[in-house]
Amino acid sequence: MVDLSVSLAGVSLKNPVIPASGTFGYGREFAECYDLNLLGSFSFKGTTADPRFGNPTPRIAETPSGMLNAVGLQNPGIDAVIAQELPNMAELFHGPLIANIGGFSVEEYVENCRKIDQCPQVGIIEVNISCPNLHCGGKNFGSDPKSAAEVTAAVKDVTHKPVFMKLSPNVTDIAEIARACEDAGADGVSLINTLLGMRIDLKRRKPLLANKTGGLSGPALLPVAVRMVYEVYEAVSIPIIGMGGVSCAEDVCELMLAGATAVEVGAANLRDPMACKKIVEELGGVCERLGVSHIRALTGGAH
Amino acid sequence: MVDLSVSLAGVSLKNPVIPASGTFGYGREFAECYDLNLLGSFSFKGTTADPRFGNPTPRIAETPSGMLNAVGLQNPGIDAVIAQELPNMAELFHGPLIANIGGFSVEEYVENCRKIDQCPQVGIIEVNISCPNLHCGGKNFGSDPKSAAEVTAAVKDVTHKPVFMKLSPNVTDIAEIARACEDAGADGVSLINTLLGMRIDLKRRKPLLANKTGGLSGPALLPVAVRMVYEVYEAVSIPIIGMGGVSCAEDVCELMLAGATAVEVGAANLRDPMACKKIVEELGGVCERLGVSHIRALTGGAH
Amino acid sequence: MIQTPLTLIHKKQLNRDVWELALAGDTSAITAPGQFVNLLLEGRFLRRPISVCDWDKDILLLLVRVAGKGTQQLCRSEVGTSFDTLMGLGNGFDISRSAGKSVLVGGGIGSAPLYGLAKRMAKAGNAPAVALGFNSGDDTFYLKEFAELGCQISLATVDGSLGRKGLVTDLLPQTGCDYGFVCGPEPMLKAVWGCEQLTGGQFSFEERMGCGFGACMGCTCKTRYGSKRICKDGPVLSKEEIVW
Amino acid sequence: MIQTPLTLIHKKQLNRDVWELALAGDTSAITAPGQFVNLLLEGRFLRRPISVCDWDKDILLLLVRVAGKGTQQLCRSEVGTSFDTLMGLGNGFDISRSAGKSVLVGGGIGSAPLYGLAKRMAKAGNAPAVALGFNSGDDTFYLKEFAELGCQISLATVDGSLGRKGLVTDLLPQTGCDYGFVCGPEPMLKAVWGCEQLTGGQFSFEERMGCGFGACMGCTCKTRYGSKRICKDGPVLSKEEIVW
Ligand SMILES: Cc1cc2nc3c(=O)[nH]c(=O)nc-3n(C[C@H](O)[C@H](O)[C@H](O)COP(=O)(O)OP(=O)(O)OC[C@H]3O[C@@H](n4cnc5c(N)ncnc54)[C@H](O)[C@@H]3O)c2cc1C
Ligand SMILES: Cc1cc2nc3c(=O)[nH]c(=O)nc-3n(C[C@H](O)[C@H](O)[C@H](O)COP(=O)(O)OP(=O)(O)OC[C@H]3O[C@@H](n4cnc5c(N)ncnc54)[C@H](O)[C@@H]3O)c2cc1C
Ligand SMILES: Cc1cc2nc3c(=O)[nH]c(=O)nc-3n(C[C@H](O)[C@H](O)[C@H](O)COP(=O)(O)O)c2cc1C
Ligand SMILES: Cc1cc2nc3c(=O)[nH]c(=O)nc-3n(C[C@H](O)[C@H](O)[C@H](O)COP(=O)(O)O)c2cc1C
Ligand code: FES
Ligand code: FES
Repeated sequence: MVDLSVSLAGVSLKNPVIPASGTFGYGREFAECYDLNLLGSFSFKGTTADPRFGNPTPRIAETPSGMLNAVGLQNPGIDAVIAQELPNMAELFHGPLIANIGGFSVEEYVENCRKIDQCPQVGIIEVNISCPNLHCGGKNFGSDPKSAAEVTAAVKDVTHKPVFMKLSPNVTDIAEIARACEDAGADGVSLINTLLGMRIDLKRRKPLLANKTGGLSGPALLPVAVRMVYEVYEAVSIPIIGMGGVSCAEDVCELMLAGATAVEVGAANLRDPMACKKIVEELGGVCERLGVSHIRALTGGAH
Repeated sequence: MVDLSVSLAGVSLKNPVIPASGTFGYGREFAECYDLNLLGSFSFKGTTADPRFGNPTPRIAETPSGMLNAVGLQNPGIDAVIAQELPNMAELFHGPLIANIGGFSVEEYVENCRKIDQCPQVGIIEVNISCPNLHCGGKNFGSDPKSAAEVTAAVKDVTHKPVFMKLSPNVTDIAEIARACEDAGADGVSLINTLLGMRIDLKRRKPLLANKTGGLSGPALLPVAVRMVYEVYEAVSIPIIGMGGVSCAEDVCELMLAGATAVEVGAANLRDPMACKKIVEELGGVCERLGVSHIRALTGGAH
Repeated sequence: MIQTPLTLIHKKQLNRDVWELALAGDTSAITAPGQFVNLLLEGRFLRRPISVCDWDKDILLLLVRVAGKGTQQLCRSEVGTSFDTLMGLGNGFDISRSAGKSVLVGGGIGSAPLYGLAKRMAKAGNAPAVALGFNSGDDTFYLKEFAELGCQISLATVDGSLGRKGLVTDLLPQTGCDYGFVCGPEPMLKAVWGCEQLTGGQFSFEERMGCGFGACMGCTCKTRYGSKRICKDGPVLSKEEIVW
Repeated sequence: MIQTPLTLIHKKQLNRDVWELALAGDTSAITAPGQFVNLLLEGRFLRRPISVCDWDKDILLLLVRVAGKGTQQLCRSEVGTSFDTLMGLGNGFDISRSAGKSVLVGGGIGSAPLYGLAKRMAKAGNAPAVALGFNSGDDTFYLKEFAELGCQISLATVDGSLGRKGLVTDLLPQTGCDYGFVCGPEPMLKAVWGCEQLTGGQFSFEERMGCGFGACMGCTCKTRYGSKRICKDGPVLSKEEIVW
């Protein structure tokens, strides 16, 4: 039997497989398909201070081996999430949850993290400074090391939970941003968020998405994710949650060899609601074929 | 009959379909399959001052809906290209060629362009400041507006041929780089080059490519290319040669609607040597269905 | 919702663009007409949502219009092909909530789910009036099938090549109905929604979907009662909650 | 090179990992044993290069080892499946250039193209000696087929379960040959290349390929006579030009 357990900045997970924020809602739809307790954890939908409808539809477009989304952080707001969704999630999943936190200002990130800090169900805070579907004066906080560090330092001040900064791939040098987060006190980094893309409706001669651009996810993204995790692993010594295009147990191992301690699975859940269950079930066998008895031995193995 | 002709900075092409540099060699292999004169033009393999073997093998890896390459600008050097390859290419293709020029220093770009300027077969110079497979002190000239502008201004000084700067997608803000090139005198921009990626060999626990990272091309790239062409079209008023993931006539139209005046086809040629011929043949029909009688009417149509 | 393989056992071309497909498999998750299934097609990343046209215990009937590459691939599939399917998605039409005299209003391929609805209403002894609109007579399908259920059919075509020349809304007065079950393209839904004659009704919407089962918030619309996911809280919305 | 569809007309499992596939189509582009074809597989971006094992006017024989997902997909394909194929790639072995007494040296699946070579040499009245190496007796294939050509076969297995325990290089002295046609994994090529007994020979190489027909420079290697593309100038290189 392969030992699949991993430890993320002191939080133990029974395995490294974590549904990615925004692709798993609050777990309810998936709990109809399988027992969520077979997962390592799950990262729930990005939460902002106020309730948000998100962007106008269409919000979804297909791409070769992937998809674009421009959901735009639809969520009921942090207070509703804490009051209604968290108790619900805790019933469906008994391990530590990952709270994915959005924001439009440093103050908003801080407020959200202060509130989430009070929630015992949450094991890790994943601070999304990289949502490509929001237009808050152009760039997001993840496209610049200084503002990434600023958010990191500010949220670290108000919580004792491990903080993972979720980074954007839409940058010239992701390692530099990761380093800035580490220097500012981050306990880990999550990468990658979606790559900015667009599809055009030939008949209407307009972008397919009402928001024009959207975030690319799915298998198409995998080689970019592997490269960025590999680069960041060489740049920082805090743990990495890797993601981007994972759709099978081999992909999980590939991101771990590149440097990830745990791996999130996003768009694959939308295509196949059983994706994470299948991945968890196949992971032991893949490790055996690779000759590892503890999956954590894979982390960074390709360096 | 749809009029497929386009004009690129004063150079007329019978249609907008151009095989992309590095995926068409010097045309010889494809000339065995079809008459190259059905193409708009072709961009031949990136040329450096000295002959280059390129990177060690493996140089190629597969990805979902795409591939990585780390060829590393293998070419016989500019003098051999001018002496041997150009006359040969001129026999196979009678229209204006696109000379793709690489370099490791501003001086090298200048020297190469000065030499190419003398070649009547060349209609357009495409200056590749974005090759992701070369490690010349870290970043390439395409990742920073200042050095992009510097190369642009320097090569413009030594040639009267239209100069298209070929941009990298591995940047935070491609529009900013395009603007810098325009301001420095570029006649056009070509985008996008490949996106930096990596695959790992699970059994060997090492990157699959000897060069570790490689450039992602193929359909996976299409939504990123569409987005960047769209962004750059809003930022500059010089013409754009769009590329990235094109594999059918609809994709050509999509990049044109995003803002491209002409479109290069890369990895698709490797998968299917007849790809460009098929695209040219289907293009008229697609235009008819879209209700355009001059294909140039598509350029920028989605804005 | 269940995830189950379905096998194509029959296909028939109904007109230039529309195909009738019968698929065999476990249909137990379907609870109401107007629900849909989400089919995985080899080589495409997202599933394709298609309304249940009709079903019995182990056969599902779909009517598919070739709209793009995915539906083309589906309609070109050979008998025997198996599709990974998410089944029993969405709320579907609620027959019990209709009051007064009901008309089923379909536009183009939107008529497909109305067939299963009409059949169930007919079986309950209440064959509804059916008003169908198409671009042209060449685009119609299932007219005979609706008629065989005992439905009173009225037909409009934009080019006037069959039935009345005009839109489906032009047909409503003559039906004398005051409650509608409506499915079709959005402009048609809006036009029917605006008919004062219908004091109530249920409208089935389309939206681009990421998952089709409520997880991604890709398909959300605003309603009078807050945001709803077309895929999970819809695709059927009732007249009073719809905001345009 | 031609691009042509090939239809799978026969398949047979030869051992746990290796399959014999026969494909029907236009093979006219094949000019020499040791050439390869490049097969497009549904859903994979790059083609898969596979050596020609044997061919006649309209049938191509391949031996395929399941190495990853693509070769698995290929070997699981049903008879009747059609594959878009680039045919007649690479230089192949040049029988005319062999001098003295020749041995065909194969390692694992590398033995596949040697069969077509042996057959043509046998037809020319010159059945060659054949030395084959495998990991184990369970991995062998085509021993009978080689024997039926009249070839003198010697066999080595790493685990000693069949033939001589050891490597294929251990077999060379007993053949008494001085010219080799060699195909197998790179370490084996290198070992055979180092055998002084063989004063000349032709060695078939593998490399990851982007195109397979000379366009991308993905497969280049250094030789004594400059860079060569394995796919176009190879896959067969002669002993004197190889540099490691
Ligand atoms: C609830 C629901 C029920 C439907 N029922 C039917 C039916 O019974 N019969 C039928 O023929 N069609 C039906 N459709 C429309 C059908 O889903 C689309 O025509 C189909 O997805 C188009 O796929 P494509 O690959 O052919 O087109 P493409 O344009 O190539 O598809 C690209 C992407 O856009 C999506 N897309 C394109 N058009 C639509 C659309 N109108 N609605 C939602 N997504 C779209 C596709 O699913 C795919 O993800 C229904 C749609 C919904 C939402
Ligand atoms: C000239 C030549 C002749 C060959 N002849 C045969 C033969 O007759 N029988 C046979 O079974 N195999 C042969 N091979 C090896 C065969 O091409 C690979 O086993 C196959 O490509 C693996 O594909 P996959 O999808 O199963 O593996 P994956 O590892 O999933 O493939 C991923 C990518 O790597 C490439 N790749 C992986 N291994 C190799 C390899 N060894 N050589 C080249 N590319 C590789 C694949 O083509 C694909 O692009 C030959 C290779 C070459 C270059
Ligand atoms: C529909 C959708 C919604 C998403 N919403 C969020 C979000 O709210 N917060 C966040 O940090 N990432 C969000 N993401 C990004 C994913 O968490 C993940 O980083 C990305 O999709 C790459 O992984 P994948 O290729 O496995 O999907 C979303 C992705 C998708 C597809
Ligand atoms: C094998 C290979 C070699 C390439 N060599 C070059 C090159 O020499 N110069 C250059 O500017 N771009 C080069 N490129 C990039 C392509 O020209 C093109 O920008 C990129 O592949 C995106 O287009 P595609 O997705 O259609 O392939 C190369 C691409 C490939 C796949
Ligand atoms: S499509 Fe995902 S929530 Fe409706
Ligand atoms: S694989 Fe493209 S040149 Fe050999």
